[in-house]
Amino acid sequence: MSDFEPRIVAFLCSWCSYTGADLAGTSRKKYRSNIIPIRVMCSGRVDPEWILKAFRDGADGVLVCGCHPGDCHYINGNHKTLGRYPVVRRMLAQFGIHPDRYRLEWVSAAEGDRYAKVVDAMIDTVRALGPLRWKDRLAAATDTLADARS
Amino acid sequence: MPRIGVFVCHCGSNIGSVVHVPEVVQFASGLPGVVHAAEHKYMCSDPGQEMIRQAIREHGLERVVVASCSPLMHEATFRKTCEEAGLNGFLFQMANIREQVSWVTEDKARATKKAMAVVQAAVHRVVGHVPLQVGTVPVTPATLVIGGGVAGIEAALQVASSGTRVHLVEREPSIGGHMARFDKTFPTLDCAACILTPKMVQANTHPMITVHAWSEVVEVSGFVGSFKVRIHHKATYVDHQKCTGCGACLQKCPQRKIPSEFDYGMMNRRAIYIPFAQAVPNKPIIDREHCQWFQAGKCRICEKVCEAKAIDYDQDPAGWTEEVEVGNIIVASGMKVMQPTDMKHLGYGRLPDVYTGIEFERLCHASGPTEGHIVCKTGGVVKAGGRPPKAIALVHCIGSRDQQHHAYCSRVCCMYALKYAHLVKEHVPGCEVYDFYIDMRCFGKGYEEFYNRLLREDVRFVRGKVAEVTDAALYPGEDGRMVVRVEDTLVGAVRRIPVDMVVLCSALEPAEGAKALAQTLHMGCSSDGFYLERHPKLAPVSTASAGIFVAGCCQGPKDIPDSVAQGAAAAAQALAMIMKGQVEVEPTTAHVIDDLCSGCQICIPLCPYEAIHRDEARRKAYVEPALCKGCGTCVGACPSGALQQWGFDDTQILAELEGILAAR
Amino acid sequence: MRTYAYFPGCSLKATATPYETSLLDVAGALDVEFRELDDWNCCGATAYFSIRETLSHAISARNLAIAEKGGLDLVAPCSACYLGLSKTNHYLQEFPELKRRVDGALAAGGLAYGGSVRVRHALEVFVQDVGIDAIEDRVRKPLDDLKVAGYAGCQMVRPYGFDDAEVPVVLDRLTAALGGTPVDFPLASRCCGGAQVMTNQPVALAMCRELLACAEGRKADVIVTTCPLCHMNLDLFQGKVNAAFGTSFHIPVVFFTQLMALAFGLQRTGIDKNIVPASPTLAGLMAG
Amino acid sequence: MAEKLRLGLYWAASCGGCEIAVLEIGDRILDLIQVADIVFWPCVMDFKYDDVRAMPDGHIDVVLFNGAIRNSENESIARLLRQKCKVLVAFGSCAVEGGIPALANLYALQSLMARAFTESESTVNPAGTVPAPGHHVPEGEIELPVIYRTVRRLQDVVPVDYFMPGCPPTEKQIWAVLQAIVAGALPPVGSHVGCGDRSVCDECKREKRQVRIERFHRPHEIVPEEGWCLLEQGIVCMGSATRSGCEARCLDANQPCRGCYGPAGRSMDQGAATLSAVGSMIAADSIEKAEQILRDFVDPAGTVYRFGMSNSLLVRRLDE
Repeated sequence: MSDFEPRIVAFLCSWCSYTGADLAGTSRKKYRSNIIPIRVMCSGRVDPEWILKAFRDGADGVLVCGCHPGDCHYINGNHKTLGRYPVVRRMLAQFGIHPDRYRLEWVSAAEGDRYAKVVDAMIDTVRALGPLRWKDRLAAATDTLADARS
Repeated sequence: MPRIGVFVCHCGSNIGSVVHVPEVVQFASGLPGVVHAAEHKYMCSDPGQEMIRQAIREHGLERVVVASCSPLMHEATFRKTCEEAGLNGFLFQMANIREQVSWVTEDKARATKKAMAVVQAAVHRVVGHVPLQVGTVPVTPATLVIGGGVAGIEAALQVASSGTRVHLVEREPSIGGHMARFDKTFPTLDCAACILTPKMVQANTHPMITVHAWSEVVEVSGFVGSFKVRIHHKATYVDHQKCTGCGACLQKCPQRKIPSEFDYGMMNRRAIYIPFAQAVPNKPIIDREHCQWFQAGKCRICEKVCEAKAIDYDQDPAGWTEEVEVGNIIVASGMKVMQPTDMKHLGYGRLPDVYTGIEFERLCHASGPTEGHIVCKTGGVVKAGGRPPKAIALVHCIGSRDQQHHAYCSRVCCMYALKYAHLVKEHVPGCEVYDFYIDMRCFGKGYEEFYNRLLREDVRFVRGKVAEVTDAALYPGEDGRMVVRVEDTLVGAVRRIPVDMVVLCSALEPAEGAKALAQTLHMGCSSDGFYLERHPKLAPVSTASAGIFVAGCCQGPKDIPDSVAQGAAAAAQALAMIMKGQVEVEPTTAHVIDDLCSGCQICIPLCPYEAIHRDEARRKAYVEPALCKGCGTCVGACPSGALQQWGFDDTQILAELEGILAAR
Repeated sequence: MRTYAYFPGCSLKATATPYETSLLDVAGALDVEFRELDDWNCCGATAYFSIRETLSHAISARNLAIAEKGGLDLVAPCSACYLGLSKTNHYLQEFPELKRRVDGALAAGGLAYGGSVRVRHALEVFVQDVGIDAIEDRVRKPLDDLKVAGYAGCQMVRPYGFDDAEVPVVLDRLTAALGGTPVDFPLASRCCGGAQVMTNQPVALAMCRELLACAEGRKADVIVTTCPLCHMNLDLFQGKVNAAFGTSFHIPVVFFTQLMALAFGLQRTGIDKNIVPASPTLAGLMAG
Repeated sequence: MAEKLRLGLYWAASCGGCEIAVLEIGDRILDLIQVADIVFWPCVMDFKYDDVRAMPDGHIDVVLFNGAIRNSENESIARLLRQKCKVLVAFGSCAVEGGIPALANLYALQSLMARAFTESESTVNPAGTVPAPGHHVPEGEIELPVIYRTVRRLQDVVPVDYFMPGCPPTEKQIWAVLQAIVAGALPPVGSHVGCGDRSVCDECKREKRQVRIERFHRPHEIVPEEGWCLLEQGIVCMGSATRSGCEARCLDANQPCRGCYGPAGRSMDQGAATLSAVGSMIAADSIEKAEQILRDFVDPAGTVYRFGMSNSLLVRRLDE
């Protein structure tokens, strides 16, 4: 499994975390390339549907980053994000998806270094968990008439 | 499928040396909908932009993707490029392959692969883009300045000098801030009061400036161009319209022993008081907690002696609130000096004659507790006539450059320590001055020269971080004194240096209530709690919140010249907006799809701006575009997808997600 | 009856036997039971941790693993033991790689440690669990006029301690409860020199000298300590300090449990086993 | 007189409630058979599969198919009926979105079998006998359908023309849809019928006070205040994320909406939509606080996919 390259989708709030991720770039912090960001204005915009969709359609991990609680550009948009987080994680576990495949991290605009570390740690975690391959495995766990006849 | 053009930038070698751009261009040209793909050395340059404009015209492009730097950098640039070629700027999407690809990825092949995924995501997303119109709102020609320190005063004066209305709000009874407490200023050693007092008076008497002292901003609503600000005026119990500032009441008040906030408790004030002689406004207030009339129901002496009949015990103790409307806001709320009480090894609060830098400032000040004489305490009390110290320790970096406290440098301590060294040498003949430093940081104009001057003034500079200030004497000469234990890193030995007074140059921290104010203003703080500027180099006094500017120490520790410069810079930005008369607002607001909304009202309490309300007749939610700031939190929460956000529609984000997951 | 697992450590079975006797007597008087840990081993002391990391944590973890079976808080009266056990507890939580190695070592001995043991100092248990009021109630012979320098030492308060690391106050509160007078002792958490007394004696003696000078300067009748090593350095080597520096200190040094035993009016205080004889005030209390 | 309409009704993996719901139309069934022949309804009348097999393709005008696809028999009859009918209606929550049977997707088939046939408290089965697809008995070979590991929707095995959700659909809606069928007034193929386009909140009479949720309760734990939104009282109600059409009957009975009509509006996943709304409403400013409040929200997957597991984005549990 050592050559497994996880595919991670990151939803970053524009004001803190996307800016922090940009700062990681400006400061030339190196992190691994397995993560592709999607910019939203606030982590509160991140709909849990997107997270499930990402897992179903091939993501091995989903990272959501927002401003630290109290620092939200929109006052408390991230409070809504953190309110959804624990229950979504618990539900993922019920579906057999390791909750660590979905992480919520606070990254401020000043924390480029932290963003790089968060990303690398996330990649390590997901790499250790192995590929999710949801669609393939779902297809494999779905019986059809042909299976029944054979 | 709309006709899409993709433009990939090399950014000199910034992208091109890591990401194999031609490969990305080739990949992009094979994506569905892409009818044209091209590269350029510098896409943001005039020729680069011209290339895009031409391609839009020649290929009839209906959507544009530019893969280059961060959208936070050049989204506006390329939107404009599109507009110039007749394409709505929102039919454009930016793929960030610099900050989040080439600069952060070591391996070139991986970087190229990631760049392709990012481009693919943008191409998928842009298909679903719809034209949007940037709106404009008029700007109310008035500015709110929060904080009446030197930065705020400067900002207020500059804005007002154009004939624009300024509301200057100060929570203390007087404007002046920390600088009003200073004796001398480094490196010129000019008298702080002599240069500040005229500015304070000028601000107070300026016809376009309303000074709201003893007041706080409690609520800010609205948005850039027209903020509605609620200013809470604390009760003064003195009618400042009638008060002539004669001072008779101050003399007669029988409550004499109230520790003065202005002098950090080292002097006393009365229950009716002005904080210091040059205070502006120079009108007293009554401290209800300590006033005999309020506490014991007798006295009313101040009322008797007031010829102007200005004393008003019947003022509402809750104070009163007024609302003003302004077009923009300058935050100059300053800092506070760290109290080193939890650094017990340094003896602050435990041993006598250990002071913070700002307390020592008052000790040097002619109107301070010792009338400007640098003397030890007498019977535990700071007062004139005490014994002069034979040796003083100036200890740098208390809480600054210290992982246990603040990682940052407080920027002013080296210089004010040098100033103190000079003042001690000047005021206390024969007194030894030990200056314990880690590094001397004398970066400003004339600062290094000042340091050189002090090197010749017989100050003992010891390079080392002080381990302990103790009263445990061990050797002769230590009895009854304090001993500074330090590793002298230049000598390479641990030293015990007996002194009689210790000045802890403690860190500058975000002001009390800085966080709450940030929340009131909906602006961000960096991890150390100072307000976050929009760009550390190129937008140092703007913030992420349109129409809100920062100046002075609330943005980070700085000295007087820098604070004044920022105050003036913020004023220039505020004025530019007011002179133009209008500002643009992003159209990426939330909106309700009427047919899908059931009026479940889950969204309504989620909006911090109260932009959503329920249309009772139609039993549906309605988003007021002028109030919506476009966070999309309500959209994320809407359980039926009836709320959507322009520019961040579910379909657009999901297309972007599909683009990412389709890659490889 | 409060019950704890008890880790005596080597010193209490050898050089500091009066500490153990007084500790157990005082515990009895306060209705506290210390159940000695079955088959315990040396905590590794301080130095071993810097030399063989895995091994030192493994032997320390062995004690914790044994204690975990009993499910009780583990009380260590010696500050070095307290520090060593606490350190292992923290390190195993913080460093998964170390924990993996230590787990391997424990498994080889048929043991496992889940990380649930709370390591407590004996002083902490008396003052926090039993409580100052209960201690005060048990006093039969108040330590009237006895001026006590409360010397917490470094290992009990840093970095995992329960008292302020720079200005410890618990010993002073205990002294006051016993009827004595705590003196201002600014060096309360300064190092005594520790094991340097064996390897680099001049350094250790200089450090002891500072402590003794400070106590004498503050007119203390007695220094009270929480650690066998501090006790040994200040008591046993007091003469050597005098010889080395030409001083003439004669300050008795006692364990806090000995002071408690004295104030409780218990028979065995063990103070007579000290090298430095009791000062007049202390001797008076012992006689009375 | 034009030829009478030919109707078929079938139940796959379901409880039978949908059949009863059809009978709820009462006497009006007599009006129905004036204009329609029921050519296949095994629950009510004696039909054989071979009767259907003998019909020409497209013979039946409309089939109301209820129940999820749980085993090979369900699937093969779904395929057969698809072939023999012109219009196939997924009737009731199980056919539309998996329904209660699809909660089994949270478990592995072996554990379900073990629970059902050996472990359950009311079972006496010392031999550990479990059903097997083929079995030899003295009379010859008997065959049972093969039970599938994953419960699916009707539309997962055959193309479906209309979706009529509800557990069960209400009598009023059934009659309205039957009338539309008879009148030939069905909406475009692919539509949902017998339901609304908004969410249950649209029909719910309870008032909102726009408060945040401080703690959760299960319905049996508290007596909710009359007239006040149950979700705001901390009872997980899926009304806001659930398609309307039921007239909020459960809410009228002081019970929260369990979501049987499936996702509302543009939502792709009813469960995620519910969690997003509910999570946004809790009074927490830290993850710890949120965890503490959400602790009492038990069994999230089983709650928010009570009826919609097969219709969800993830469909089932897959152990890593």
